[in-house]
Amino acid sequence: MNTLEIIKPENLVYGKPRLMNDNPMHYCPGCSHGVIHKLIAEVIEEMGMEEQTIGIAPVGCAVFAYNYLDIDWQEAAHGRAPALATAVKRLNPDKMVFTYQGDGDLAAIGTAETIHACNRGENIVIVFVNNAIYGMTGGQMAPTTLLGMSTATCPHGRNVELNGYPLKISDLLAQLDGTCLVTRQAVHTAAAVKKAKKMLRKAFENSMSHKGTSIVEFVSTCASGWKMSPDQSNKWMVENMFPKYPLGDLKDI
Amino acid sequence: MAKIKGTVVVDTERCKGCDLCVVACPTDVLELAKEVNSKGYNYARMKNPDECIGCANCGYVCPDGCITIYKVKI
Amino acid sequence: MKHEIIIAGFGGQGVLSMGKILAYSGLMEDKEVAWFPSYGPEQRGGTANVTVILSDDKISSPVLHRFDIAIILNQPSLEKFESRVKSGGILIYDGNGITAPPTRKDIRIFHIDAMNTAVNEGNAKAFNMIVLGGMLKIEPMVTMESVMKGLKKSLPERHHKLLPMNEKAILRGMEIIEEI
Amino acid sequence: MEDEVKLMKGNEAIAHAAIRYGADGYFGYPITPQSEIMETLMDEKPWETTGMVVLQAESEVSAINMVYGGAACGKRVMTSSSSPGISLKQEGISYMAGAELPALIVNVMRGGPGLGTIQPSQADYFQTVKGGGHGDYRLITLAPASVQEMADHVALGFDLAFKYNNPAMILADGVIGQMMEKVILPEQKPRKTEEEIRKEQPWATLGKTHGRKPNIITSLELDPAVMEQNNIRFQQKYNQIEENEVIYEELLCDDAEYLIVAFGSTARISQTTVELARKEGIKVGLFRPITLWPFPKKKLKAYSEKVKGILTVELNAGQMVEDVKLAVECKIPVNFYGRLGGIVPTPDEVLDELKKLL
Repeated sequence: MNTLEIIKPENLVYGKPRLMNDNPMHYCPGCSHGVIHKLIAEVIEEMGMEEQTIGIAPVGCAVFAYNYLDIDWQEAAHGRAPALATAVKRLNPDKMVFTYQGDGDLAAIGTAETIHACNRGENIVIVFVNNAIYGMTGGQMAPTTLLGMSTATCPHGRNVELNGYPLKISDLLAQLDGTCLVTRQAVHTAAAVKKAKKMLRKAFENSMSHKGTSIVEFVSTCASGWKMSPDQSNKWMVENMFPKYPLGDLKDI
Repeated sequence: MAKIKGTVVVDTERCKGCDLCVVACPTDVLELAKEVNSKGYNYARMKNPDECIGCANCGYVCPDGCITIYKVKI
Repeated sequence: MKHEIIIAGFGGQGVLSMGKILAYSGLMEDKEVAWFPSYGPEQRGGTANVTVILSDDKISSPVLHRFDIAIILNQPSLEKFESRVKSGGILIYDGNGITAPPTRKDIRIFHIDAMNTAVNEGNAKAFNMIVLGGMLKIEPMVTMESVMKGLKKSLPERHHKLLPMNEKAILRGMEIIEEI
Repeated sequence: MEDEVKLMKGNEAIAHAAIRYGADGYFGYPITPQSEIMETLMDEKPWETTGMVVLQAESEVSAINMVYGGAACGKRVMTSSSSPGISLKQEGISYMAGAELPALIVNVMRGGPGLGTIQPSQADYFQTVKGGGHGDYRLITLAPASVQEMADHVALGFDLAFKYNNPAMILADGVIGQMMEKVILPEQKPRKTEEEIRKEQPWATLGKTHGRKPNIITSLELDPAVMEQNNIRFQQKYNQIEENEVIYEELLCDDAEYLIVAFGSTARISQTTVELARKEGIKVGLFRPITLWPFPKKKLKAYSEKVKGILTVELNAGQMVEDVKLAVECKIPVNFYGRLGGIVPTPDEVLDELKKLL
């Protein structure tokens, strides 16, 4: 049996989700954003919610997320996505609403919006991509940058006296009564991707059953910002990011 | 005994040659081509098509959604 | 007919609510009314004042320099507003806390011993209604019926049981006001 | 009884009018002298009657971005604040102008700069009509001068915002917000249904229905050629608004030799000044811009042929006076009188100033 004989619709195992369109993504090669976008598309598709979903895009690398998934989107000002999502969900309680935010957007400039949306228990999903660096603006320090890790604005490595500590914001959000699910996932292996998708689905289901705020943090890579190959980035992430940001559920009620 | 045979189709124009699929493949099916696509990326392709078991690991980790996987039981 | 009134005293004396009841009373008689308070961070203590205008015609400025009637409930307010009563106008004050009584000769000055009366009769909270009653005695710009209707409008439902007590206080004020 | 005459503060009138307009949401943060707006809404509990959402946000920044989110769904949403809070909201206002979103923002001005004072001021005129946030945009600006207008401008503001897909602001001050006057509230209108919104605001992000392209609400466009076209489109829209939506009021202007130009609370004060002046035989009229942007420049230019001079009265150091001068193209003397820092002038004071001009 040759290759051409296998390529038939009935033999399909896996492909680009239908909700992800053909627009070429502006992300760098190997960027974790692409996989996370796919997972969101798959979950929305599988839940049959594509006509009921409103996504809120951040400022940062994912600013153009709205160009890649064929759902309705709003583009927020930097850090304000949870405020937008709050209004969208409260005004439309039957819609499925999520924000997609990076570490700068969610854990620096938008900390207040993030914490208060979670504390109010807004019935939204917050997808949090933590790659410990600012990608869009050219690799500056993020609130989640590891100690000793060098970036454009901490070229000698993050230093506690100068920059304080990496912010484990998901741990903080797990303390809030308004959150029902806080989980930390990654997408560096096929197994990790499958597990992450399961938790993402749970998060979206929580939002529809009005259980409170669900946060899915993706510990991610930034090959360009970290100045490594995508594969090296994954290895570096396992060795350096995971000890500080261990994968697993911080809260699941 | 039934054998599983798979194959992958790479959208070579969409591919950015990040190599993550190559690393993820358990049976060493994929490689990056010497040739480049119109954007200048060395795209992924099958070097050992016969080894593919259709596990889709390459597809799962592909950030750009450019891999489609098929499989059959023979 | 138009009445331009300033009510001034300490915060917590019921200055603003006295003005509010007067404004509501005017509303009951289909008059044009404006109620413009001084507002500030202090809810109690400090000085508070409110301008109330009742008029048969449309009211232009809610901010005024001169008044037909000044109701003065503390010394700082007396100092601020005595000179701003129109010639031939009325100044009513409660002597409690007034160290230097008003001196103008071109206006009518009335004294009302409202605070002492309220306290002696065990009803300190109705102090402002006693003062209001005094003013209505001198210048009956609205009927007692309208005042009671206005009072009912301006009080939350749960306080409506206090209406008879307030009415009593207004009538008491009418008795005790005296011209100097 | 729907048309019952009520007595209430300007701030309370805004709240009641919003409910009766069929507004979908209010998002705010307390600040003096406008806190009664949210307090009244919370007390009225419109979520139990009309379904209107009322939410106290964690900051003005968050509140305006909630408004952005709601507006992007095609909903009738609003916020209110006072000067320092409005400064914080400028980010969201600029984004809404850029994304062409309709919304109503209320500014009950207080004296600045900085934390300033809580007393009345009109010092945010420049901020409101000349920019405020970044970028070339305009904010439809209404200046109510009575409690009745506070109520009426809610509907007017929403209607204009939705007509042009542009944020609109009610620019009031502590006098208008805090004073009580008679008001007749509008009749209760139903809130728009989702079907109506989908029809009237086809751009609304309410979920991508089958067959249509995704709706994307954004102010971002990295291609300068496209961004220039966007800006040109905005400017055309602004020109249309300037052409069609100017509102003003004239009092005793027909035979006037002099004009007082004032808006909001100072217009009310100046109204008494005009009455006092007329008693003294001074032929003065009051011209009150109700829309501060679009500014009634054509009408004022026409007056420059008829009157000898203009006195602009404001609670600031001279802001609208610049627009008056531009409007009359310096053909007649334009003078200014203002008080600062929360001091409100009395009609007599303005009369003295007027007499200096004669």
